[in-house]
Amino acid sequence: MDLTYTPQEEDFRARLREWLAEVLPTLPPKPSPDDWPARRAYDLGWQRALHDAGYAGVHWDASPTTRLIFWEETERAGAPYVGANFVGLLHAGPTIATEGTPAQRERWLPPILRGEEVWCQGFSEPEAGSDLASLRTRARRDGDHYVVSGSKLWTSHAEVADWCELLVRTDSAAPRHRGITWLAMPMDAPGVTVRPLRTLAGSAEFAEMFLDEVRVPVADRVGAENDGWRVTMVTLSFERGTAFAGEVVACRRVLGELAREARAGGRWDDPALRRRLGRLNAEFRALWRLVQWNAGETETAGGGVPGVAGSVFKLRYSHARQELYDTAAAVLGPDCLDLDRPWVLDRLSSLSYTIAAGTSQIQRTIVGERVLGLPKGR
Amino acid sequence: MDLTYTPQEEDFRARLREWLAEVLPTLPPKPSPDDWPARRAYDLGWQRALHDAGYAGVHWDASPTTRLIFWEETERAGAPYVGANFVGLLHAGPTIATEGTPAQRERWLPPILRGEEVWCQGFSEPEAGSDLASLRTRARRDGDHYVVSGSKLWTSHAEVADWCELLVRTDSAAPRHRGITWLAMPMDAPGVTVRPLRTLAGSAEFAEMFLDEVRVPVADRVGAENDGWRVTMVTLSFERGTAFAGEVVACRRVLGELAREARAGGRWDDPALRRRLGRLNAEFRALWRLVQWNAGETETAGGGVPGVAGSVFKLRYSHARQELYDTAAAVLGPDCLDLDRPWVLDRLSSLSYTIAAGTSQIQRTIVGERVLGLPKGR
Amino acid sequence: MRLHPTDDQRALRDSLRRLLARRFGAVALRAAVAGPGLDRALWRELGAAGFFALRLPEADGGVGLGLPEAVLAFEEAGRALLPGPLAATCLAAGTVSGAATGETVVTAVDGGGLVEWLDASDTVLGDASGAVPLRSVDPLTPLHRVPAPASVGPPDPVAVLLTAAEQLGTAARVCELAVQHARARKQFGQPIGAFQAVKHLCADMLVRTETARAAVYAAAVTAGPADIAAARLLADEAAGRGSRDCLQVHGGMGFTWESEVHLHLKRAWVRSHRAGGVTESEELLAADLVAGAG
Amino acid sequence: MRLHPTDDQRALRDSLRRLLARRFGAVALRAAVAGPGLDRALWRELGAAGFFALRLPEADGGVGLGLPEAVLAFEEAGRALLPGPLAATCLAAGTVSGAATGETVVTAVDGGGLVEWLDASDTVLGDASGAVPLRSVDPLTPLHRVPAPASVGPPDPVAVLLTAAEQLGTAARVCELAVQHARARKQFGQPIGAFQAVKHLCADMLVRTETARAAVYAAAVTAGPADIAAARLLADEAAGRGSRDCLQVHGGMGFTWESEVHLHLKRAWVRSHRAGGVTESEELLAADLVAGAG
Repeated sequence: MDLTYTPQEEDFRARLREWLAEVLPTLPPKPSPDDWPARRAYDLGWQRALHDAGYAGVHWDASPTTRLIFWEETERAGAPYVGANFVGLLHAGPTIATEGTPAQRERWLPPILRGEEVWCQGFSEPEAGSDLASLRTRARRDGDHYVVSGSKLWTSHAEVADWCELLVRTDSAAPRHRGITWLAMPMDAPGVTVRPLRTLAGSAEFAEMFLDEVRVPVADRVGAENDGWRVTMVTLSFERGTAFAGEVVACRRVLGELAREARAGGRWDDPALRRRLGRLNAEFRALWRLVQWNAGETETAGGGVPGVAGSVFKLRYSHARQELYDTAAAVLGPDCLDLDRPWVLDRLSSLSYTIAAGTSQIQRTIVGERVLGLPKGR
Repeated sequence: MDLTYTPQEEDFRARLREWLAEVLPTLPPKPSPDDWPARRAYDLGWQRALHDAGYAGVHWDASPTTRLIFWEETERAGAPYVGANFVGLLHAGPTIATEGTPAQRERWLPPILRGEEVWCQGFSEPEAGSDLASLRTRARRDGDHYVVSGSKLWTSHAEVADWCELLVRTDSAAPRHRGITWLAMPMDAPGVTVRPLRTLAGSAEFAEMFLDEVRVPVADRVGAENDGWRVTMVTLSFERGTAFAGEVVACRRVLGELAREARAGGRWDDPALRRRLGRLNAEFRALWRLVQWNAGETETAGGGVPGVAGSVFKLRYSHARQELYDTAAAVLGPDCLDLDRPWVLDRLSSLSYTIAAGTSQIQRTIVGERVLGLPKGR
Repeated sequence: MRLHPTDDQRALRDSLRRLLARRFGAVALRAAVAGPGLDRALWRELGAAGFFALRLPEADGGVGLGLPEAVLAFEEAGRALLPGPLAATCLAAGTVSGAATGETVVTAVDGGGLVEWLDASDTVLGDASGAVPLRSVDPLTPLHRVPAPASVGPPDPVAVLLTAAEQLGTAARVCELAVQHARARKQFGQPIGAFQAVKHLCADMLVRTETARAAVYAAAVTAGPADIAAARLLADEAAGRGSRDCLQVHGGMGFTWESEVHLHLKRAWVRSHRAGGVTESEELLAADLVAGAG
Repeated sequence: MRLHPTDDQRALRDSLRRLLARRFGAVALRAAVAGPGLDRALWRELGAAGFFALRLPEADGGVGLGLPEAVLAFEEAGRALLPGPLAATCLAAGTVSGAATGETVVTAVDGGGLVEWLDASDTVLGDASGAVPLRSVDPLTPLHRVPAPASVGPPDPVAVLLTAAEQLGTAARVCELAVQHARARKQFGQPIGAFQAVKHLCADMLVRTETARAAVYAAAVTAGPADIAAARLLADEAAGRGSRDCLQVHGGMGFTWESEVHLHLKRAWVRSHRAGGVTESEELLAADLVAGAG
């Protein structure tokens, strides 16, 4: 059991911290949430800055502990979020890096790292949510192209994306997980229609995407035809272990703010509320330790259950984050009904945590079957 | 919506209350929990007293509201529990009354009502708990007898019972629910061995029962051969609606005692504990209303979901009762580790509420499928 | 003794449900979300149907019924997500002219300092001076806040009970919505309601709803403060947790702005802050346990 | 940075697990329940294995290791339901003669006024005058209560952490027991662990256990009071709720006196009252949030 960092890691942290202190004050003001082109430019600009300072590849090349330090320090310093770079940096990029041909890697990876191209994810469909493998978007071969038709849902940043990592069905006779193929689709291809999808929080982070006979070159397929499920799964849990480090740091900051707000507002005298905040302190301290644990997990499995990282963390964290913002509502009292007060919108957003990227129900089944070895139901 | 009682019901309540006030002081002292013969005598004596005063048949003949009044008043007055008469009065008796021949009714019912014979239930088996229909105790025909072998579990009052309502498998080739038969077995028959089963609460309320070639006359079969599952189900939910009335009254009394103990001990100043007690007050008030609702449910279904009574009540009540005794532990502080303090043993016993007579998991499936009409899993 | 609604009470409930389905169904609900504002024609129609005057004696032009009927009406309003200061107007029938008929819309300053639908109301009870608008979490409940609300006494128990009835309506409705979705939506080759994880969520929603129903209806009969406080706690829980579970059952589908589910959750949040909030009810019920015990 | 136990630490844990399996396995556990009393031979054997002297410097005859090793040892003790005043004796190694070697059994008066294993101990720390025996809910932990315990300061953080480690052991063990039973027990034609209702109970047990594990191990490294308080809360929850869920998974089988499950629940209850109880930890962690914030 060791919580010390190596001199190299401490050096990385010090240099990163120093650089952040220099660069952050020079950033342009944050764009309005509704100004999509400005947001794209802002997010890409930040990635470019990271790239030029030598931090672009931290997610792909560095050790988990270094990545953890990266997330921790950028969050602490209040640096911009990964934003529009999310899919490129944390999903499509690693997939291409692992499964792509040399030509594909050369074509797509540098623009992601340099902050030049935005990717979005075309996985979910109206009838394929938790059961992603039931996806129906079809692609038929026509010479050296695939012709793709169907619809996708919950595609974030679709309005400003250059590329879409797309899962399509290329063999409808094969078993569900077999006939799926991974394609890189240019978002400006004829036949692609994007419609913003407003969420219950009132924002339009997501979109629906309709595909009508969209032509995608066979050369832009990553991995073999009908092997897309495996190609995707290789990286679907990429970064699960440490990518939440920043969020946990952010939650702990919110928790401190809540306690100070409670003291200022007089509710601190209510022992029930105080103890609830104390419990949340325990909760997020533990989650932070779980992030650290997971960073060490990539090496040989030690104590505890191996492979436990992603789903265990997500189950606990989703619930903790919802409880954090419910507690915020208790601190705010009737003001929790005012969207202009802090944390109120976050409370609405936090409702998706037990659903997005695998519902808590699905996660429990994963933990039960893959970690604990319990049998599948008939 | 009407919470008034008819003049007849009020009259019943008044006469019962008057009679209880007269008779309870004349009862002998309660026997020790470990003295089985004395407990049998005590319980049968109380049933005899009820019989002689005209209250023996209240569970079989009276309206649900009258039964509710009966449970409410006997609990309020601190009358003895149904105890050893439970299976006879509330399960085997009603089954025989509904499904038995005239000769069987004449043979078995009067001794139950008069407090002369004790019945126990031989349903559960080591391998047949939640899945009762998988029971394996076999019975083969031999002339005008069945010859029964197998073992039963969780048989309460087996040590002092005269008769056992026994479910046996008479056709092992038939579908699970078909080849089951209901027999009345005399407990003194050769081949019956009873072994007390100590529970985690340290008591021996229950027993295991081993049956080795026990001969039961075919004449003592209730219902047709292989029709035992239906025979049993007819009355398995008997009294679910109102039999808990007394327990809810008891829980509300405990809650008042807890509040007074908290005031005496200084813990009342803790708002968290106080509000927890306030919530339990709401909970048991609502459960009392649910009992009243269920008493009215036997008439034509009105608002709400019909048939909702048994499982809904049991799910909520089991949880509420466990929360009641957990709250008692919070009131007691470290004294909750002392078995000689009130409520501590009750806390241990309450742990079985989410398991016995159908786990909460099974109840939720029943509510989901039979009340809400959700489909069965594959 | 029969806690179930009588035939007459069910007839009243059914006719109101029909009126609301016709006048405030799925399309009208969406339109109201898109363009907020109180539908005065609907308000008058409700007045004509006796919604606001249920408890007013017939001699005063009312319907001459009691709390049980009012509770059933408010349960329907909650189910339908009917917007407007319903409880305040209902309580003002008989004292504020035109409230009973739906001509006058009445709102009130709540003990916590919030005022619902201030701009759309004709009359406001209580001192709303200096009220500032909030950006309300519920798109169908405009809110103002009074900076320093006058200290008021305990909330009117009838207002508490009518709010509980609305919460009951939400609880029942979200249970229905969850069950409908769980039956229709297929994943992994079967309706998701066939999976125990979903089935049991739905079962727990029903248990909370039916327990709350018994508590609310009984409180309508007895009108006792402790019964009303209990009804409030149970109904608040059934509405709040029910809406969340309904959202969980709906998965991504429930997160769209077009879905009805989040509107129930947000309304349930608004209602849970009315009339002293849940803490006041918990304390009342705690005090009730030791009342008379010296 | 690697929070996992090192190879050396795992070797220490494994050897202690083997010792306890050999000397305090299922048969010995049942015998201890039937005839309570402290096994002094086992106590000395633990002493010889270094259990009580892990943290004592080698110069003082100890093993010269740290809190992490002590935490792993106490996790194993918790797993095995090892009886006796383990933490008190461990803390007394170095000050009470014979404690380190297991010759002397040391107990202590807890802040709440309870004393474990008073009659079986050679030395009692604190003022136990007037102590009266309770009928302990845990058959393997005899308890006395001191009528008016002297007001003591905050509990020793190390005692809190070692208790948390024992709770972690219980949490891990009951999760294992539940999974074993869910795999083996068949109902409705399949192992009950194939039903989501059971599977998800088990998954939640694992989540609580592994989160608590991260908190306990980290607290062993930092020894910070807030980290220790957090470890305590998480481990208490994992042990208490885990034991109950394990009981639920076992159904009737877990309710027999012969089952190991209820012994874990009862021991978890005893431990949760040690060293100030959970409220003290919650308050410490609440204060920590505003510390230094003025």
